[in-house]
Amino acid sequence: MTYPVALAELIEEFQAVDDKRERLEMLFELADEVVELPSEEWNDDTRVRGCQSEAHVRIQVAEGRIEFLSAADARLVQGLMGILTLAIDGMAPAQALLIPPQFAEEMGLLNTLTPSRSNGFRNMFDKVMNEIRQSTEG
Amino acid sequence: MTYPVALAELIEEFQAVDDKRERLEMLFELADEVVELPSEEWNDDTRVRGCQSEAHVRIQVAEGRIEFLSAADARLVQGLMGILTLAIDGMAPAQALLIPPQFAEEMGLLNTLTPSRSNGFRNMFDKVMNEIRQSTEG
Amino acid sequence: MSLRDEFPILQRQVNGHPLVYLDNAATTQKPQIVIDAMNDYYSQSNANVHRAVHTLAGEATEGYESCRIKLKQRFNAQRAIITSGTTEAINLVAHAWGRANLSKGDSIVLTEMEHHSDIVPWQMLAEERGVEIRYVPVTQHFTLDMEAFTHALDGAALVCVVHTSNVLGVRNPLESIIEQSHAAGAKVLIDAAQGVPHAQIDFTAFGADFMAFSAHKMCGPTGIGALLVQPDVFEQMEPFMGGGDMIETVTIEGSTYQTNEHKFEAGTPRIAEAIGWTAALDWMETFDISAEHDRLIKIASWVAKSLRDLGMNVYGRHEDGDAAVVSFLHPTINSEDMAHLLDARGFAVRTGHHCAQPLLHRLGISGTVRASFYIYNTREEAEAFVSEIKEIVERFA
Amino acid sequence: MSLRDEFPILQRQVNGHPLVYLDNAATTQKPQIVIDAMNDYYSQSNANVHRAVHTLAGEATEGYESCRIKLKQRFNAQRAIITSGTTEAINLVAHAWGRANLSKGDSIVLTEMEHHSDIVPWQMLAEERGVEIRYVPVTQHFTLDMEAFTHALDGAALVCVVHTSNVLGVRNPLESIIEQSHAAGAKVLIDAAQGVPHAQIDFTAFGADFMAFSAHKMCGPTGIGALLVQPDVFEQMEPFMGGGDMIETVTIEGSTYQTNEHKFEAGTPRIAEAIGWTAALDWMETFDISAEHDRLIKIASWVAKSLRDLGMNVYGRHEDGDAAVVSFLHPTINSEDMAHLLDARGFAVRTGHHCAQPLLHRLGISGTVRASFYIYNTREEAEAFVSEIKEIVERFA
Ligand SMILES: Cc1ncc(COP(=O)(O)O)c(C=O)c1O
Ligand SMILES: Cc1ncc(COP(=O)(O)O)c(C=O)c1O
Repeated sequence: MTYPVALAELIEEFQAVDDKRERLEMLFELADEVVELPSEEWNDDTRVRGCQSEAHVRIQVAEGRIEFLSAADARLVQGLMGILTLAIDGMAPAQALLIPPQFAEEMGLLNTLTPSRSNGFRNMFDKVMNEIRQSTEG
Repeated sequence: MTYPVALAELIEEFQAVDDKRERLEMLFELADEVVELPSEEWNDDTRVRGCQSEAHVRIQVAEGRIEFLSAADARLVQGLMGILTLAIDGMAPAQALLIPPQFAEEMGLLNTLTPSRSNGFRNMFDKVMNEIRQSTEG
Repeated sequence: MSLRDEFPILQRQVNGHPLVYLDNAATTQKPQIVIDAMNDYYSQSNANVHRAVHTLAGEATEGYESCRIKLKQRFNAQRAIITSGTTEAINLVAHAWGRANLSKGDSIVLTEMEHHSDIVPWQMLAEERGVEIRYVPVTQHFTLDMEAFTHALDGAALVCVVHTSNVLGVRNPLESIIEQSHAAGAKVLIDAAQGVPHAQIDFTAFGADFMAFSAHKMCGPTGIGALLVQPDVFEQMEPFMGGGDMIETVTIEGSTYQTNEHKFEAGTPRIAEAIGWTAALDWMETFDISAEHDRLIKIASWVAKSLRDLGMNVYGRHEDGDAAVVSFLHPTINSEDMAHLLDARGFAVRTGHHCAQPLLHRLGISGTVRASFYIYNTREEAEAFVSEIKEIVERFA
Repeated sequence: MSLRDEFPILQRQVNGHPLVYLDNAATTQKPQIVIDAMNDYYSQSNANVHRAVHTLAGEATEGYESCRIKLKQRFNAQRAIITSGTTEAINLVAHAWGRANLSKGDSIVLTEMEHHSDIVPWQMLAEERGVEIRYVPVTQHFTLDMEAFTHALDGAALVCVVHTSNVLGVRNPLESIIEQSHAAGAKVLIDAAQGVPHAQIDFTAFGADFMAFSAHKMCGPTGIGALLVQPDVFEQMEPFMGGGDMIETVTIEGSTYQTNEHKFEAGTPRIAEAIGWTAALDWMETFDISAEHDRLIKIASWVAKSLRDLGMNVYGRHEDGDAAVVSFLHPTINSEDMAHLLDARGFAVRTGHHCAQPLLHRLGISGTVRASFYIYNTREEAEAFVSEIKEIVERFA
């Protein structure tokens, strides 16, 4: 299994950095990549469970391409969403479904983050992948 | 506070012995000193609480002298009763009440014995002293 | 390094003699690796778990939750609730499942072979809710009366049975008990406190609904144990104790609860203990538990025969599959005296009712002397034990 | 050797920086002497307690029971039940005393300042038994509304109140609460989880009926805590969990119970933990806790002021007698981001609702960042903490 180019590059960049503060700053910057989910859509359907603070995601597929909308309270979570945006936004669903969930670990992010945060990330990833799967089935 | 002569001698004898097996054998021999409480009198009134096995004691005072009757399942407990018999049987109540409870510790018996056993011994000692006290008040 | 060398306490002298620890059914000893794991936690990673961001809290949470993952793996279970031990695990079932699912008219099947921890919680529930308790008798062969069991099962809602008796070492015919109980529509709780230390049980294949056990009887620390639960029954459980992280939200109007195991783990959990237990579970995979079990039951069976030859009454049958527990009484030497004489020579055995008074009542006795063997015990220790008893009998009978 | 040197974890680096541990309200660190005590137990004396004759069991029993003796001495209490922590202690009161003494028509007074562990058990009891719960509000000065308290007391059977808030650090006016409650005929339970680490309380003079606390918040191990009970109220308590040594006799007809604390300590107890806690309690007598407390509240009050100067909202008043807990929020920096940035430089703080959702609801927020100080924290650490926050604010606000 291989990563999409954007993601592969990010993984390398993160791996090159040892300092947690630096990695956090890189992550915060990636928050800018997020395609914002409007606050009217922050509801139970879009909520990611297991996060310490509010986090919402929604997938829509238009013309065979994924649109990934997301929003969160914490900049750190927005950063994680930014990574996922870079990875899957605009991609074909079938291709996105091939992305292995381990990339956050490979980026050293699951060491930076705590288990509860990592679970939150894993829940977000699973929710996104589930919605993509449903969209291809529906 | 000083111990009655018989008890003081016993304390010395036990203190001279290091080996637990030997001390147990000495204790077992002291079981012979017990003035047996008849089994008809093994009841809740005479029972010593907190012992692993059955143990019963009764005090009667005749002509100003203590008579100490006792009985137990375990030879070890009988031995403890034997020591108490040597210490108080035939003694005047007022004098018996002066005996400090620490003698079993000084004999090295509370090291030989376990806390539950020591509690049992302490309960026996307290029960006996209580009955002596009551007999002098009654 | 031999397995014995891994246990620091086994190097100890007791009353001037090398310790021969034969009180394993009460609690087992801990290898250095388990002691070290807790040490390391307290020296390096101590923090409160869950809902925290800092590094230590992350390490502590990972350590705590890895115990759950390990339990699920080893026992092939989908739900593993961490408790303070077997006793709390069974009380948890009585409260969280029993009070939510049983009421007047229902009945629970227990056996006379149960430990108090699998009797008293049910008696309390019975008294509170008017539930009926039926006791399966023990035969003179030290086994459950299976005809009576079948009879007792009629209309029962729950069957609670000990995997292996802590007094007799007898392993019950659990496969048949579980199958019959389920056929009759009853749930099954297994008290595996003495089973789990001697066998690797596949909880899902085994098929029981609940299984309770303690870490301290399998080389783990005190203060921790587990309840395994099948997923469908898990959904039928209401919260037991309240507070701490078992909630989703708390308002003054009321609270909502977590939906996973945390729902039943109120308050700061047993973090160091979970880390120690994980080390013990890992360590137990370094040897073949079933081979050890075979070796031990052979030793126990030889000890039982030797003691009978010395005139003892021995309670148990010591067949393959049973645990290496030898309960005995001498016709004239008081059991407490016996235990003290043994202790004087370094042998640790237990006396008394072993928290199984109904069983002893059935056997017509009030206590036994019990020698129980575990993986670090050797044939030589068993031989020394039998000779010591021989000497005691010759001298004190 | 300085006090800090006694704590191995304080020598640790986190993310390349020396650890500055400011999560003490969640759990405290352990001095080497406490770790060693548990080590020694497992390496030299490990055995199950009570009803046993052999030497190790004697040592283990003495170790376990010495914890109770120590608790009774330190807190001048006549009854000390050993539990798994504050949460279990409060649940024990709800079950053992609450269910036996409260019923429909009775009411319990709680406060909005309570930890979930002192809310949820009562909500469960209320739901089961139709008992009413009244909540005393918290004022904008972060204190209990004492007028509302007096009002709520009317006809109440039980008052449950936190000694010191784990979010605000505010110590409640307990003397007046206890006096008024008793005058109104209500029993009083004090949740002293945050009180006991900072003060030596004389339970008998204090006059509360129940007091609950945890070892892990006062340099002791995880998995253990205590409930102190006045003797008259102790007699009103029915058993909670069943099994193990809490019984006097068990027959298939029913059971009778012990009359001392063992009645509430079902199953193999927390032996190693009790030994570790005893060591911690002994160790706490090597310094002047009230002087330490004064030093810490001065630090906290300085931190609170400095954070306000940096534009933070700070929740609490930090007066003498309060605990050294500083809860704060930045107007724009998310608290989780703040905690991660702090962790990157070695500072351990906690974020979230701190298991006190009703209090946060009253404050109109959903969480805070909380820095909590303990005996090994220094003025220098506090200064480094404030500078780090300053840098974060400058860079990320
Ligand atoms: C005020 C208060 N009460 C109760 C508790 C619960 O203590 P534990 O989790 O040790 O049971 C805590 C600890 O978080 C607390 O701060
Ligand atoms: C068969 C059985 N059940 C239950 C228990 C209770 O275990 P714990 O005391 O660890 O809760 C024991 C241990 O004595 C046991 O042997």
